[in-house]
Amino acid sequence: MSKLEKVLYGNRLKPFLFLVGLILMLPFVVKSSYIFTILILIGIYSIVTLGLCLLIGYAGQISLGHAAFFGIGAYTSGVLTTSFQLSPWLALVIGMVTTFFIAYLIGIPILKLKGHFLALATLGINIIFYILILGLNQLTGGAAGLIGIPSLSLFGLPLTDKLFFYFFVWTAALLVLLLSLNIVRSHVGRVLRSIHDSEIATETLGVKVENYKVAIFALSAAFASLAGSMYAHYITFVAPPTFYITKSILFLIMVMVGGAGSVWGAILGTTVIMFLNEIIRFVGHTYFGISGEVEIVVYGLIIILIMMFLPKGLMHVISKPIQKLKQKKKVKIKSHKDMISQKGV
Amino acid sequence: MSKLLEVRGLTKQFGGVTAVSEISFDVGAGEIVAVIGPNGAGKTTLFNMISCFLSPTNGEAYFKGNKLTGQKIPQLAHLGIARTFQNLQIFHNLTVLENVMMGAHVKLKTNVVNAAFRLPRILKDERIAYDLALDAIHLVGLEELMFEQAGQLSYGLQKQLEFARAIVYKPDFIMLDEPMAGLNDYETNRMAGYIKKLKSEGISFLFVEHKMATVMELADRIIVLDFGKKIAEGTPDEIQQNAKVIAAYLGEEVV
Amino acid sequence: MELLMQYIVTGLTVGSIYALLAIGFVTVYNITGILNFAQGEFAMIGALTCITFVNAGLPMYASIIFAILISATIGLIVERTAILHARNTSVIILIIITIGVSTFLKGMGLIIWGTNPKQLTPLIKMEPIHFMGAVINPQSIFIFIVLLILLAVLYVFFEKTYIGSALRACEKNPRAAKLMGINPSTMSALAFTLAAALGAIAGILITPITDATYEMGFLIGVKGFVGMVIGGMHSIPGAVAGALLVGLLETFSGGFISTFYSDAITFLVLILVLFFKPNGIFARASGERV
Amino acid sequence: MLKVDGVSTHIGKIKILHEIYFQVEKGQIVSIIGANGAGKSTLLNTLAGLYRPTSGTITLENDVISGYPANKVVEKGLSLVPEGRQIFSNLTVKENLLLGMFSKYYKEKKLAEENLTKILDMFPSLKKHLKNLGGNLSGGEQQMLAIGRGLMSNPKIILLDEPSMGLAPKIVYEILDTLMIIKEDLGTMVILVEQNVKAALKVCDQAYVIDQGRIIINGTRDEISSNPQVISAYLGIKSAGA
Amino acid sequence: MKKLCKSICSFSLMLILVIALSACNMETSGGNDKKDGDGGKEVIKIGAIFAETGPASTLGKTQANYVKLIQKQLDEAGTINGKKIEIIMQDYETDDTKAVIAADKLISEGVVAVVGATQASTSMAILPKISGEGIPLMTVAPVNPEAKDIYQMAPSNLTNASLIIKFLKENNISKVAWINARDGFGVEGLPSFEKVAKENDIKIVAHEEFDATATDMTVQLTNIRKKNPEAVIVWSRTPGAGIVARNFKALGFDIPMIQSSASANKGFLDQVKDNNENIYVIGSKLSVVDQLPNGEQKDRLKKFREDYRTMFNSDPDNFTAHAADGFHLLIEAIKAGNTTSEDIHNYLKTEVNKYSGLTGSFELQSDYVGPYEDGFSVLGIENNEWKYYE
Repeated sequence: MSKLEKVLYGNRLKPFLFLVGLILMLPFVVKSSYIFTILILIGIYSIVTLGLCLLIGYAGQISLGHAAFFGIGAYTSGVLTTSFQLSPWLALVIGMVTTFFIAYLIGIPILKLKGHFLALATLGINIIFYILILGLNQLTGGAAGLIGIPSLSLFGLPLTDKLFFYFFVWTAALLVLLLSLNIVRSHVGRVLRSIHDSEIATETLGVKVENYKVAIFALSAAFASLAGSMYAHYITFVAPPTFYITKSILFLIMVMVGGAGSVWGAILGTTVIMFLNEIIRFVGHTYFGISGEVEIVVYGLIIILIMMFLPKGLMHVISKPIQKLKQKKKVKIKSHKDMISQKGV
Repeated sequence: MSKLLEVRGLTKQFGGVTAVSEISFDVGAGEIVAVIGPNGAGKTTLFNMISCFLSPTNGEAYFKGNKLTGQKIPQLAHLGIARTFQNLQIFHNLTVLENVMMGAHVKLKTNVVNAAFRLPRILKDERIAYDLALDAIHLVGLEELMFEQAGQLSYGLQKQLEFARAIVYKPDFIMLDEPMAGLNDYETNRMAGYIKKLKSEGISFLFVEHKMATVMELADRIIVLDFGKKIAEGTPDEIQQNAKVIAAYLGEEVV
Repeated sequence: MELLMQYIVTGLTVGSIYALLAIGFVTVYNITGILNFAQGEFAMIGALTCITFVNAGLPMYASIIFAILISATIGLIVERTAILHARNTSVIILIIITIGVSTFLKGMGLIIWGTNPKQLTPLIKMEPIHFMGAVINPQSIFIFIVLLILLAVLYVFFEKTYIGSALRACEKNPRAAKLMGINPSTMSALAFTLAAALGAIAGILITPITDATYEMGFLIGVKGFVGMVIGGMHSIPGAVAGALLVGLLETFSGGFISTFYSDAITFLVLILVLFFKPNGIFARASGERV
Repeated sequence: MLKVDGVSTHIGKIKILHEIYFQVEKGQIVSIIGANGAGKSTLLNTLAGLYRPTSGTITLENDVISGYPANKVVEKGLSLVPEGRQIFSNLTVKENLLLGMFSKYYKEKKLAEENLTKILDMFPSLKKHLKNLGGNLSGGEQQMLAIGRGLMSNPKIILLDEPSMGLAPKIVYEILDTLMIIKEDLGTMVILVEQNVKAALKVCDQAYVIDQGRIIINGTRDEISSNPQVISAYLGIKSAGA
Repeated sequence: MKKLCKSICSFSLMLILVIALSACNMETSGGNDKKDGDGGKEVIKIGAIFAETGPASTLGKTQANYVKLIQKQLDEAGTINGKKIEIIMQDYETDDTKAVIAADKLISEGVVAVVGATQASTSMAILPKISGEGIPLMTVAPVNPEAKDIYQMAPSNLTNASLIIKFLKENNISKVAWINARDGFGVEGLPSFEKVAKENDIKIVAHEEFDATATDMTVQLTNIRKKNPEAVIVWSRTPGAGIVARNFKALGFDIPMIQSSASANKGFLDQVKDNNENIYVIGSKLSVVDQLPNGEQKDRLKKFREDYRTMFNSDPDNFTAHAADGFHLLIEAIKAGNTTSEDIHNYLKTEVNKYSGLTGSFELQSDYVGPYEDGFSVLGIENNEWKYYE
């Protein structure tokens, strides 16, 4: 990391290493396969929410249709590996590339829309996709779902083992995080945030705003597709309801609860929502003897409360005390500033 | 003096109302031209048409012989035209430094792909943007505030920031929409100083302004609009003597 | 011919269901600028409370009135608690809040009424009418008539009454409205109350055809929403026309192309409309001067 | 009378108004002069309750009105005609006018009719457009409508933010004439914010010059008109050039 | 005020997170303990995965209820061979992903067998996880006949199809139209029926689908009418099933309509109230207990219904019965001294011979999946009640 980068964006190594450490450590603490499944799903969903976070938090564009891209990945992998006996790895890459181009083509007209209209158009895309996978039942298995998707194997090591899959998923998630961080911590990240603040001013500075919006949309779709492929190989079964609007909304909620303003928020939000679901279930069943219905109510209530009182998400709450710590260090930085206000740091 | 900007018969109608009517003028290289006129006279509309934010009902504008009318907005920056806005358009959630670095966009080759994989090009671009931005920040004297969020700055400082962002990539021609509005005398003088300094480096300006003293001091030529029409054009001295201008701009005496 | 007639009749029936939902959407959107994803849930609450009252032995008309009042109260409570706080935040946060409200209300519906579909006997009991070879359900005619009446009443309310003009003023220019002494927050509460009442009416009317379940709201809500966008977000007649169009589009594409893909076709049309005529196909140029 | 006592206003974190003191006596037109961005509009908006002052009080005839939201301030008798007119373009002229007395309409319907007649007498050009949409009026008529709407609630004081913006000189003077009528016939206090300084100084009794959110000069019309600083800064390029 | 709310909000969230972590740890360790000491422990756990909420809850709700009932019965009965049986119920909210999580949770809890899931597609989704651990899965939905390692409590679609064929033949019908909901339940029926119909020379002249949440199926029925079938077969859950029936009546069809077993419940009866001649469903005999000839089957079903009625004040349906059969079979196995998954597998595969369940008799070692058709029959409706034909 160059000095200049440190000056511009602060340190990223520490939180990244913290996360890596956490991921490496967890298998020693957690033994339950139930928790592993949740951790694996958090990894998979994080890949989607990271892309979505770039789109929503940085570029300021809403999407209620990412479950469709998630689904394209899952079904490409599923269909290519079952009906055409392709290597899962190849299918995964084909899925990503296809999704990228589909999203790019869709994005060109759709990202001209703003706010509610964009939300509705992406929602429409999700519904169209849903109907297509139901309708093309020769290929996709229709409503009955697609069974017998093979598990992944890496260098002869079958990833059916939860531990291996856990590491595999999180390696992928960390790579996606790294890519996202690279984007965010570069001129592109600045461009995206500028688009969020003022599209007009950004255009005036010579930025082809449309291209950036579409590129990020397509990229986030490709991430979703990657996650979809992993999902298909992990569960080894896919059925259309998994890719309905409810899932898109779930992704959106994860991003917003974590805090769309930071890529770390995406991972945090995904983790919190996944565990929240389980906790409501667990605490509700064990201590209050309540059943499924109440879960939905509590879930809805929590979403409303978080959006009302913490519209910037949980990341904002967490980063505040950290920032306060940094204030103390500010004196140090001040002297640093003098140094870097000259050229050639 | 060679012509940099040529405006030919620009007209804009909204519904049935003509906001700007048949306006033509030139801006030469290294020249400062001011557009004045009462509120609602069509100055901003004219500005927006030249900078391609509005497409004119009639007429066109040329820059260095290239037709501007019908171009996409981002293209203008690549041609060497920068502009500021009447109601500030800074990026509130970016720091001052990042705001100014955004101005260097046309000099950079960063795109989503090479950024994602952090190719060496990126670090080079960051360096270029940073160095250019520092020059601009030094010019307007915002060094102390480099790492503050732009949204936290006072209005006057935001105005300076927007100016700095516009000049980062050394455009040939800068359009300023009321650059002095809301500035105090000290700030106004400083801003005038920056403009003069850049003029000495051969950059041309077209600006809209209400503060007459500044206009008279800075402008080589003044164009006066009233009700969408150009009612006068000339040097500051000529304009001050022009009876039509006095009537339109100052209002007739109340009987 | 016979088929064509049947498609038209069915299309209008389905369309008027969507239209009833769309009216509520437009009311809230026009006054507050919020797209209320929970609109369908008000239909659910209206329908199920009405059924509960009927089953408890109340007369039909009283049940309907109570159900509408209860839904309106819930609408008001939702606005005062969840929406009021967040009125000035971004579109995306408002979208998520209304989604949260929708989830919450759906859950409450599930707790109170369970999962089984519930029936409501129609107000008018009649045999299906045969008309030019098509079969018309009398309830569809009833829905259509109520739709027209509602259109007329809302037209008079918004265009001819004083409070209606205040609501329209609030929509166009909330700042200036505030300067007139109009409290936009009160108007927003009014809008939600009204929309919830309209939703309840919609729910009660369609239940004899579709039956009521706790999750009946979502899909018809989305379709009503689509109708509203296709027809134009700013006018109630436009939204109703759009919703009827969506109904017809569904049945005709179902009849002539494939019932599998009729929903997909509807949404494809929606995206095309958004792209080419983002203000809706029935939007007229407003008489505004710049 | 209206008394402004040490009012400061922040927008975001930025302090726009710095401890403003001034007052308007009964039957006065007070003019506030200043460059773009000096804080004039912020001052009017603070008075009208659109911004909440961070310190200081505003008193209208023994009634503290600071701290109330705009819709309450109107009820207390202060009416603001905003910059750019802000009429309801989708409503008819009559609806526009009637909305002006929203807070009292249901209590005093009769008064509403009376006021309507009174306003229409004052602005005869609106009479023939009664059923037209506000958005279809000419700029001058829209301004008349905006003022008329502001007067519908029988305010004790009316605030006008740049009524001459974008209007031909002839119409500007018509509007200024109306202000004299408002002052004399209705006895309403007026605060006028105007770019056209010369015109503003013709009608006002008292004027304040505001710069950087502070009142830097105040005085009667004649004092201000002859103040050399004001002359050089606001009263024309002749003196600036000279 | 706002600040307070904010801090309360963030504080409670933090609290939840802490609880979460501790809860997870608790479960982790707890799960392990029990797994280790499986044989010697006092508690035997059986898992249940039902759609208590979500669209499939019309089927899953009573199944979830039944878990409470059987747990109560087990508690009252005391221990079996000195062991207490505990049923762990998971609601998967009609979401396959949640079902998989639930499956993993049950595995972690150390269950010896699992009953579920409500839907066929979900059963397929959880099958690899559960059978991978060697745990028997008793599905309550008619799954794909090719599925292995799964015990099916519901009659297979082939069984259902042959019941329909029998009915059609009795009524001399050879041309039928098929309409189904576009969801996991709806689309499963047709392939089996097509197969059996072909063997019996019955022609399917029309096939239509509708969205599971659609509000009007008139268009589909109009399309069907063009083809002049002699009967219409509907494969859908309620409320869709009821709406089709009503549209069918409104359009004035005068041919029989045969609905799937998903319609054999009170909800459907209410939906088609007063206008229901010519409507038939494939129903479990449970729905017509009172009309059955006296005998052991009648007693069994009657007891089941009464138990359910006393506890929930409503009637169980055949889906409840499928779940009950699943639990009963497992309890039988445990009573026979089998306390591990492997033993239960062996027991089910080798010992269960002509077991008389609530929905028919089972013979799990044969290739035939699901109960025989003796628990089912095509039911008509009379006086708004199910009518049993002998």
